[in-house]
Amino acid sequence: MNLESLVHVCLAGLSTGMFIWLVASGLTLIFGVLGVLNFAHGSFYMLGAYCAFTALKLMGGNFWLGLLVGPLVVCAVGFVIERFFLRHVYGLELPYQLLLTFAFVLLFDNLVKIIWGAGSIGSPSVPGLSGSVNILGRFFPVYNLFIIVVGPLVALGLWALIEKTWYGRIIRAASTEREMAAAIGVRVPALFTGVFVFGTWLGAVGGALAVPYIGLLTPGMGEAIIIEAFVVAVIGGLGSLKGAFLGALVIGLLSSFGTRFLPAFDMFLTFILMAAVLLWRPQGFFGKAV
Amino acid sequence: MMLQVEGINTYYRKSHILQDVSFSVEAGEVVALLGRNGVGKTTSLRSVMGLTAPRNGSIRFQDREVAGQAPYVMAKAGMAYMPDDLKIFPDLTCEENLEIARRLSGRDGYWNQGRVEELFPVLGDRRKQLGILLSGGEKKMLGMGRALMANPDMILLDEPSEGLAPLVVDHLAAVIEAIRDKGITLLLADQNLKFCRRVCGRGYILEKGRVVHADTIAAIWDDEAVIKQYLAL
Amino acid sequence: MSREILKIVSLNKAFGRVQAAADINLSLQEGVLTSIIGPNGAGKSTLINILSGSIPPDSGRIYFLGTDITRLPVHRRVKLGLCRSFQLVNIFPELTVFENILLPALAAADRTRHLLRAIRRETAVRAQVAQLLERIGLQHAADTVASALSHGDQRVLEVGVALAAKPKLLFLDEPTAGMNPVERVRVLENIRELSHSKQTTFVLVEHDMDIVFSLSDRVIVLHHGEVIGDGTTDAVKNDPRVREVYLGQEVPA
Amino acid sequence: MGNNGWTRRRFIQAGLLTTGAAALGVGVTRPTGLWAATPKIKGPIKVGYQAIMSGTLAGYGEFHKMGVTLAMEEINAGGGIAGNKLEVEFRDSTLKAPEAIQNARYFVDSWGADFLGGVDSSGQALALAPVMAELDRILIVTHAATEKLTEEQVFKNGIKQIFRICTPTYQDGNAAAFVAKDLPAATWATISPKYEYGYTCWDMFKNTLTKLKPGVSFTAESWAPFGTTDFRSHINTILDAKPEGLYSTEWAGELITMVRQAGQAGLFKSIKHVMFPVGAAMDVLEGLGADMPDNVWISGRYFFLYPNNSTNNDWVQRFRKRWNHYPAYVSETGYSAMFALKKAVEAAGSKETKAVIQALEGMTMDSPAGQRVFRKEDHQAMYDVPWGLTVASDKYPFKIMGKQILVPAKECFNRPPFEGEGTRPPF
Amino acid sequence: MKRYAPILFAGIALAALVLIGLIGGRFLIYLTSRVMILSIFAMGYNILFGRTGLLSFGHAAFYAGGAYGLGLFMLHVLPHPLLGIVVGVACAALLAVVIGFFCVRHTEIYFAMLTLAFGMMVFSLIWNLRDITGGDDGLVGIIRTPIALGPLSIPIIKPQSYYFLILALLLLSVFLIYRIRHSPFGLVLAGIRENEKRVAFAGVSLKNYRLGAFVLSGAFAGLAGALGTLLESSTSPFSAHWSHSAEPILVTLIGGLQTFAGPMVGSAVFIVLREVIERFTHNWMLWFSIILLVIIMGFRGGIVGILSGRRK
Repeated sequence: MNLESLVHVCLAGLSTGMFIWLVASGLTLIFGVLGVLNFAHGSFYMLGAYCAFTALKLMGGNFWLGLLVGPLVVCAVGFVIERFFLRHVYGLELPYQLLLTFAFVLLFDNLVKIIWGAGSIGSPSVPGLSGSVNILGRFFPVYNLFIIVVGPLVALGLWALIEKTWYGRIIRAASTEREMAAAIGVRVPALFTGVFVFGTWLGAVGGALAVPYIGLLTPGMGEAIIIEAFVVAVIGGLGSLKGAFLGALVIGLLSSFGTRFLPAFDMFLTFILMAAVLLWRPQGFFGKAV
Repeated sequence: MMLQVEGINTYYRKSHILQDVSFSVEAGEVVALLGRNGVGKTTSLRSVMGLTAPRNGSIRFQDREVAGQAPYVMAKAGMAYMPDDLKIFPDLTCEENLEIARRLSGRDGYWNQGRVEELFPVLGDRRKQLGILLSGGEKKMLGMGRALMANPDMILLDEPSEGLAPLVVDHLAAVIEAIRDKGITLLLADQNLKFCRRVCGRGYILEKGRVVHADTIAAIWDDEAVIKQYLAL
Repeated sequence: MSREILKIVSLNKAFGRVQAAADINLSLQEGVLTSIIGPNGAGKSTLINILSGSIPPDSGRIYFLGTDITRLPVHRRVKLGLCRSFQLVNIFPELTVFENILLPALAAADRTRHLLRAIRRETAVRAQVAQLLERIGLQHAADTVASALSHGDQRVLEVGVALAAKPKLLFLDEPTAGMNPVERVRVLENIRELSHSKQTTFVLVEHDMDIVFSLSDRVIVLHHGEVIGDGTTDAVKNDPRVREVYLGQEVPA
Repeated sequence: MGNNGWTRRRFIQAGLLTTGAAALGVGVTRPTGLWAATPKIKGPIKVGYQAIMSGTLAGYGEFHKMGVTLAMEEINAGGGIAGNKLEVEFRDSTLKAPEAIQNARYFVDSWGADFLGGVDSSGQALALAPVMAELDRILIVTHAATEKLTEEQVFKNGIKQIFRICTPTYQDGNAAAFVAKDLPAATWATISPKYEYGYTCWDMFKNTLTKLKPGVSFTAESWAPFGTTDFRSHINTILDAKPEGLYSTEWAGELITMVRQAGQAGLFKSIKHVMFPVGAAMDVLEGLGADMPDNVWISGRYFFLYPNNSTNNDWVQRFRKRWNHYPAYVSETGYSAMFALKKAVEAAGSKETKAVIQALEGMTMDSPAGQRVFRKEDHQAMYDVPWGLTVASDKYPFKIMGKQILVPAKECFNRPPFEGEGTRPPF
Repeated sequence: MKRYAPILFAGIALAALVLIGLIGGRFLIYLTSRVMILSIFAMGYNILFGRTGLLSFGHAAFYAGGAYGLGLFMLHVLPHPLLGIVVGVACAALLAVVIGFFCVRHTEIYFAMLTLAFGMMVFSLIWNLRDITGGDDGLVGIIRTPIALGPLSIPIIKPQSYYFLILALLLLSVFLIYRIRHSPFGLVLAGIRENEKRVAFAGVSLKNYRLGAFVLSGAFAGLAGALGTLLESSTSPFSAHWSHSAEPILVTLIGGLQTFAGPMVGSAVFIVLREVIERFTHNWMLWFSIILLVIIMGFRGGIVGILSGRRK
């Protein structure tokens, strides 16, 4: 093993982790505030990718414009789901919520196939971020460096939003004492819709950003990521953004180093980690004690 | 008339909790809803606040029909509510708990951080403490303070005296008088008739979801038959 | 002097900066009806939670009939004969009243491990349950789903569920709150009777001073996690410290 | 509001009950078709075709469909099979064996299929074999590549109802070794799928290359689980080992992702000899476009520019005209499977399973991929697919095969009885 | 009259099942076999889910435990289906003891996530222990040899005769689960669902009884897995995948969560519905998801709940 390998495995792990973080952040936010474990979050990721792709095609191939517009379309989908479906199951038990969001997974997987076709679609390159840079004699894509920067920025932004702003304070209040927040004047249903749509947006942006990284769009691309995002959200502590960020880093680096240095590495290790964390600290790294 | 409730019926899931409940509160009055646990006192307050909408009947607040309005509408219209379990926001500091109520209500007036801390000095000491770390007594004061911060026209208090040592109940009575003197109307649900006698003018007795008796508190206090039959004393 | 049923040695518990139990040393005697009083937050609930096994103490020891139970889980304590009721209604809402009592009764009779035996055939236990239902006055509601009972009846059932485990020592947390006078008298009669027959030793947590002073043989006053008063009802009523922090002028001396 | 909610819910309930009842009614009253199969050719020839139509590989189902549909249209336009119309019904196989088995049983027992085709997953093909024996219908496998299907199920276990029209793992493993032996690379490494297909091909490649060129060594293996979207760590493993050659049986979307990420990491600059046994698949070539590096060895189960004869070129034209696509390899195998059935049924003069098996065994047929012969022993179709080096072309918006090497199937496909050293290439 | 309705329905259902076995076409027999196997899986699962109130996301692991237990036993030890089933059930139960030991420490979402993690570990193990499990190809060629009982030999190679073995085991399962439900043990499980704190204060060890429910439901999952493997003559790692764990949940909610017949009715509806949808359209997922949405938004008591007039 040499230094260049170590650095590159590290970089690979960081970029993987930041991707999972982008998806897990929305999942965690929605769980933390609304208390809903949203299976369909992977679908938002997939829809984000496809919508950004279409927006890009319609608007002359500008990646950034696609990134801007695509996820907004997905937000409309998120709005409809929250407003007309999820809202009616908040009071119900966990299985009903899971089943409802699971139904949307099936629905969107199939809709994507109908709208965009069953085959995979190659991704466009990103102007300005398409090359690779030489780091210690080995090449690393600029785009991945960009993601490694974007991830922490998103984390910082979310932290500032929750901890430092007026809306953050309302969100913190409403996430713990829903009724009392309503009784002091918070429009809780509207707030929840807003948070859900925002979480949807985060997932969709994750998807839009993932396309140049994975290199193609496929129907069903959300299913692999949702399990990883679940794992990250769980080991970080369900509902804790700080924990999800750390969890994503751990999972990213674990899979990167595991793949490189433990030939038998598999998701087996990931799930052992998840089980161990649950047994040792069910509240995860940063979750509140249960 | 500050609040007029007429013939409301409220359900929780399939149970018919409130059956044709009517009561009214004049501006500046302190009125008590009396009765044992589970007779519908809390649900009455929740119905007024909009947390559990009545299926029918009328609720008029400052001469506006408000039955079925969302709680946030009630809050902005000048109604404040302190639940029996207080529901202090655990992730917010004492100060933030107060401030958020003031800002959300959008109402200015006599009550502000300083005046509330004057009334409950302990809240000043705990200003930066997270809600989750407060003791039971501190939470109760914060709950009252938070209701005041909205500068409401009327406050609904659920079980204000519950769990307080007899000594502290004395203090609470004084606080409620002070609040009333600042022009706020109060409706409280309580089981402690002794306490109610000190602060309330009138009272309604509930039993099995119905109002079974209404009179001045003084009259109720003297009516042993009513107390024996309906009140847990 | 009767047998010592529970012994608490330098028990401590803190939640953050709040000291909920501060070096508590107590000894409870069999058959002595004891009440614990004190303002909210004095540590009454914490003490019951620690003694019944819901939360572990930070330090200290608890002995039940001479056995160290400090680290025993809840169900093992119940098996030894130490049980409790709850302040809020804490029953099985979707089971019938009969089943609510049957479950702890079966557990007390060690019959719950039977996988394939029909519950109909547990005649001995069923007879006991019917007896208990009659005793607490709920025999008419045996087949009613518990959540459909009135609040007062649910409170009565709550006490019945606790009694069904046939405890030697039973903590009752505000047993009569929310009951109407008829129910209240029935439950208090039961408590008094069982206590006198020495089947069960009761420890009450109560706010209602009338009940406390009419029923108790011994009263313990807690404040900020400390025992500040302990003795017969009269002794406690006249304790200046107790009057200062808790009773005020409310209770005539 | 409360009232509205009630009526709406009632409305939905009523609606679902009606639809459900109607749907069930149709399901029950449809003929089960147990008696549909008759010894003589009568009525339409029915083929039940299953392929993956959901999830990340759903594109392959579409490719299958295009080829099969085109064949059906052409056969029916040309008078059908021995005068009978060809009917095809498609079903989603997913990747789960029980689904494939239910599909097969539906096709035969309920819909009345005379023949079956399709199947992408090796595991499904293996699980289907005994079912085909029980149902006694011919299944022509058009994509699943495991050699166990033909060697064990057909040859050893004697399940004669299975035929395979596509190339098996030999083409991906053994044939690659024949090409690799002439390359100036003495050390090889692999990034391959972490499942049987990947393991098998790499083993074949290693064994055959070692025999052909003693002294080569294999320095690194990195196995990527199904659904991998991030190959960067695998690529680092390979770069650290510094092999002269890279062999990878990644396929479909995962190959696209891997090639992209390998290109970004500069892998193709440091490793000169790269072989992708399924790199000539159209979805990969089109998906990568200019991102597919030049001078990489690719092959597949069919490549649309080989053989360069009129049969193939005309077919590609017709296919383009019909679908506005270049034919993927499963489009060709699906298409040819229909024509194989046509030829066999017409030769047998019957659609009875036993007779058609006899007709198929040893049958030679012309197909877009060239001449195919169904080997009698294991029912494997023998035909040649070239290996070639990628090169850009003015005519196509993707890379095609430039320099081509043909390793004849006869030389690299294992031979019966499939056991012992002598049965494995080089013979 | 209303009291006898369930008995009447059960009688009709049993008669229908026997009739299908006697005169049904091969596909109908196969499909009904699958319905019965899924019923066993779901009914066993419901001991944990409906009765005890624990949502497991890893029950496919026990299905696979039964499947691979039977498969390996039949392939390598003794080709005796009945013994194979016993071995499969034992494997599943053993696996459930080990996994359950860890999982029953938590409840609700933590329990669900823990079972998901262990289930996926089993999936991963099956996928990777190629030499034993055949990797992703799975175990194939598990033939339904005749059941040898002393001098008696019962052939089950024909789908029809195997159908009656499944039916017999389904009836046995229904009987056992019914008895468990109405036993003191079953009452404790219901108590755990309703109020686990109270159960502890009745002197019952929560962990032990949760584990008991877990192992029982795991054993039934193993029975389903063993029967499924014999039906398909093969098994694959997907039998342990989390998406397979979702099936009994789906089926139970469709049929009715806290009803006895719910899982069976749900299984029939699930399999028949999917088969029917597939005959109309290749977009079965779309239509199935729409039906699911309708059930969740409007039919929450499940089919049995609606039929028996209970609403949630």
